[in-house]
Amino acid sequence: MSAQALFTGFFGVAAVWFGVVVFRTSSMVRSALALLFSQAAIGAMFLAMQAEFLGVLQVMMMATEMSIMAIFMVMYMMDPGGLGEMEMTHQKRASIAAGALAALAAAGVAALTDWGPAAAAPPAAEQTERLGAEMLGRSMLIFETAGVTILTAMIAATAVAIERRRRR
Amino acid sequence: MSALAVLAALLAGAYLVAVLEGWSATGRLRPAGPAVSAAALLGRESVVPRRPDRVLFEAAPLLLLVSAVLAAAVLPLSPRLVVADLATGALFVNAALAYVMVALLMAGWGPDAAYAMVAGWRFLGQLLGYSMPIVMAIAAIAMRAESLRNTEVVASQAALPNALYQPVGFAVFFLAAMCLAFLPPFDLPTAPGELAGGVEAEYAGARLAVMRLGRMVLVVALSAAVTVFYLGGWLGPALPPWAWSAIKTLAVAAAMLLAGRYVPRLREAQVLAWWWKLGIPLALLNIFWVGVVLLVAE
Amino acid sequence: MMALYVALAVGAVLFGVGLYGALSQTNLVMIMMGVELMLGAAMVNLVAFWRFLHPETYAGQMFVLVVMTVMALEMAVGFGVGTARFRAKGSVEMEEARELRG
Amino acid sequence: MISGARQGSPAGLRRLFAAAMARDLRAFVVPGAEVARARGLDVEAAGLGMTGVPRHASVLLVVGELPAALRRAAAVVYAQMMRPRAVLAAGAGDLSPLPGADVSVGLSQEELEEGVARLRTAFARGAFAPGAAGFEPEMLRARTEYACPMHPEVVQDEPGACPKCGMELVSREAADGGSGPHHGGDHGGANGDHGHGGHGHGGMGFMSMVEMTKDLPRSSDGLPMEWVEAPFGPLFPGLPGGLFLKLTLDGDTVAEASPSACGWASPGPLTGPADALAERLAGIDPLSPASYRVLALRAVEDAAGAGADERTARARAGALERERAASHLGWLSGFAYLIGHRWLARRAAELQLAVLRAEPAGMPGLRAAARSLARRIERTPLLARRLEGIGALPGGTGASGPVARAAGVRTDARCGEGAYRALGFEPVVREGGDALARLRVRLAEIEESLGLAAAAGSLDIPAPRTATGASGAGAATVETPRGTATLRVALSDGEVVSAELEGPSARHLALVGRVAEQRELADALVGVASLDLSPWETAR
Repeated sequence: MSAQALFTGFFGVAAVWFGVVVFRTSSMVRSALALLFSQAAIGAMFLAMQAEFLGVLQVMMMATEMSIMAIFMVMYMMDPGGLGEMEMTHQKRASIAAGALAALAAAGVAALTDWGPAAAAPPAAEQTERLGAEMLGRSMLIFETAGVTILTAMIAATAVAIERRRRR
Repeated sequence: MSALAVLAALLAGAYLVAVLEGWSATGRLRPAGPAVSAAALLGRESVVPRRPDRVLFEAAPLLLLVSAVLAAAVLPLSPRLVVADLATGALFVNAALAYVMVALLMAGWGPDAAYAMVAGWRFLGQLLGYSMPIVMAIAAIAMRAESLRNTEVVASQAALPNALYQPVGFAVFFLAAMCLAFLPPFDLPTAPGELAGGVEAEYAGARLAVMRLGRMVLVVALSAAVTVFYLGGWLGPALPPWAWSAIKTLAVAAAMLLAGRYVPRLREAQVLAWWWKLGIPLALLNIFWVGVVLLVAE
Repeated sequence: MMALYVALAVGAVLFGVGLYGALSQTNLVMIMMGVELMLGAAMVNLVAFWRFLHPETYAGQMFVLVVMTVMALEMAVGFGVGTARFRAKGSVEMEEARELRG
Repeated sequence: MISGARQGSPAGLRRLFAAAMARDLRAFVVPGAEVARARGLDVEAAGLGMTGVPRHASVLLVVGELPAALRRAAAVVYAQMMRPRAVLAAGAGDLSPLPGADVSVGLSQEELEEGVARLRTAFARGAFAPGAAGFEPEMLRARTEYACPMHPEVVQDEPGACPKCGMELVSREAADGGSGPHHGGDHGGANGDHGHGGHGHGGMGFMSMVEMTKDLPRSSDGLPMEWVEAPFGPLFPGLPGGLFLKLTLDGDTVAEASPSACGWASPGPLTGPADALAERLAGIDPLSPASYRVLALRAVEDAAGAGADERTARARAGALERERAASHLGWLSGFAYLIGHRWLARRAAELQLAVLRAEPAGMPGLRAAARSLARRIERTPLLARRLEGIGALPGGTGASGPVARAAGVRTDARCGEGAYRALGFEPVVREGGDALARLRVRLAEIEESLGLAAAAGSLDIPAPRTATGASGAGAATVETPRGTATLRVALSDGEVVSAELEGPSARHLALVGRVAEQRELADALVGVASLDLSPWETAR
């Protein structure tokens, strides 16, 4: 068992554990922060898998993203502090079944397939450079599309969210 | 070995910054002040509020300290004096410091008190202002260095420090750093007069000591970041490299703390409006400017 | 090679947890959290495949960036809709979104 | 021994900690730093650090006598302070429900300094005491109460069902005084969003959020959010001590503001021997004693039909103007602390103490200092932007004093007085009616008042015994630093049988809602502070 597998597994377990906490705690802020740390652990997995740029990016983006999620949680939940332990789930059994099934299926596929030999990772600096080349070369169109889509989404979301102008 | 040296330097810097901060708060320079205050805090009891969210309340000061230390770990004091010279170091600094906001959010929500909660959410609003310009400024830095590795960022400034090469980016980053360390006049989350301490109001004793230490380390880390990104890090004549880094870092920290003493605290609405209407366009302009200069230079 | 299997296993479990959350929760924000977890699982698999199978094709990393974008989009639109609905109905509970039922 | 010291024997490391604590004393001043300065005490020069956060303070410094309400609030603050903690009483009388003072001194700088010295030794010795006693005032004892999650107004002491919706009531912790006048808000009343429980386990299965939110008030942006009620004061560091604001926060916007003053429940009996009325009235307001002394003298003289001669009037004008300058400087220091301008807070405090201690000869020098300070403030970056448009009030709102003059209203009781005409007095009037205009009016008045005081040549208040055996009714009006105060007295045979006092702050207190509501929290506080309320003269 290589050190890489060890670290990947460690952070993976952390990610899963925090992911479970998200749905088990009754305090909204806690679950938002649990999701944050779950995503951060995923970023750490990227680092363990030598995808340095992606890892750092993930860790950086999720901090802001999930904190913003936290404030919306507090706004839109009836019991943000989770002091009332009110039931906020439905179709629990079916959901558990579906989740377990999906996990087993994916894991099964992963385990039964023969992936062939593992390749060696390029150095981090080269990765960043090549990723940039990819982004501004072959995948330029995807990149641009993503950018434009984000802009559209920002405008659309704002337009939907703001208060309707009073007729006067 | 170098890790220990950096850690020692970090603590020494934090102490000096604490002395400066004491001056900017009270107007008196007391070299022994921080040590005495620390001992006094450690001696006093530290009662938790009546109904805290215990996990968040306890974790917040530690998270503040850890994120600041992590950010400092990738900043070089000299070509060899750096804990981890990551290939994406410049970005990593910002990634680590993003968790300062998380820590303050926890500290605001944890104690179940109105002042602290308002203060915590206030800082989230402040972050919405500065977080984008700070990344854009770093992007412009990386453009010139053609690398995110901090040592190469410094090496790229041998001819001309970035502070002169891209002054707009320097200004944006400096102010954003003050926002990030919630130093006056951006000290909205700890506003003594408005929120009676804000996120710090419910902490006491050892917990408060950790929080203050984290704050000081944060200021040092940000000053070091300014030094590395814009003031040519260790580059300088005569003196050994680490000395230059130390001098520049302390000078930046002193400038940050000095600025807050003579101006009133800003209104949150103003902070947000200025960052969005002025900061972001200026940061973009800076990127454009650096790009043009690079093209012309070749 | 071991690391690949570990990563894929983690991805599978994360996806399962996320799916459970997305199906079981009644509040819009919590459902979005489930979706975020599933997307995270997808990213883990993408990075694993890129790293251990095709480190030379950077479309893999590009794909991860796109997924991150999608996460941001999902949050922006989701919260926009949520805010509008909360303004109108004072609730983002799915149980109460009768008119959205099929 | 230090009341509420930490348990444990003072040995080893603890001795070091105790020594450090003795050197690093942080004082929470009751009723407030502005009162300490108005009484001529320079707390920091005496070696005490100042803090506005009870949990960071180790010394509770009580300045002067406190009304009962403030003593209770001080007890709550003291209970929040971390041990070891001590009470330092400067000229304070009865302190209950606070524990007795560890060190009590008189109201003078020298005594304060030697009191601090005694406090240091006490800390060094007794910071860790084997048999340390705790302190838990009665009003902080928590009791459980039962409330309906949907109808916050339904609260009762025993469990049961809500009369409105039939839901089972949720038990929660209620701390008496928690929602009451205290600072820090870690008790029931000042909870954040998360002080409110849902219902017990499985009470009624799924619970409708529409039900919960439909009764909530709509905030200005149309979202039905839960509002938080946060107490500010009466010992809030950014506001004058004794002023209690109960702010209902919608996010960080002030939705509702209900002010009240914890000054003297009754300012002692004003009736009694007429020649001693001045003494009694001067004791009401620590922030402007001279004004009230003069007010009483004039009212009695008017009632007795004996007018004051030229010299007396002149001297009284000098005293009034000196107090006006000092009071405005004190307000400036507190205001600067509120808006986070640390240099200005310190500088204004220094000047105020200098003015309070100055002789007539020293006035011109102080006037020059005040002028340079005003010029520097005008040049301060960001200050105008911080204050513009905050707490805006048009003229004719029943306000008087600087608040009215900042709104362009030329109202000043001094205009009609001979002594002032002789000194060539001209009221300061500015346009704008917002916090910035009030700041400018006060800055200009500081300079003018110091000039008038210098011209008057004398700063004492001669009190000729005019009322012996006199009878009749009289009234007098004085322009105090905060506005026009009027006193009506009725004498019979040298005794005050009835006295009716009307101070400016009582009128200004009614304006708090207008300057605070629907503003961001910080702006609301700035607006309230810019009114320069004195809780002492309002409470009745």
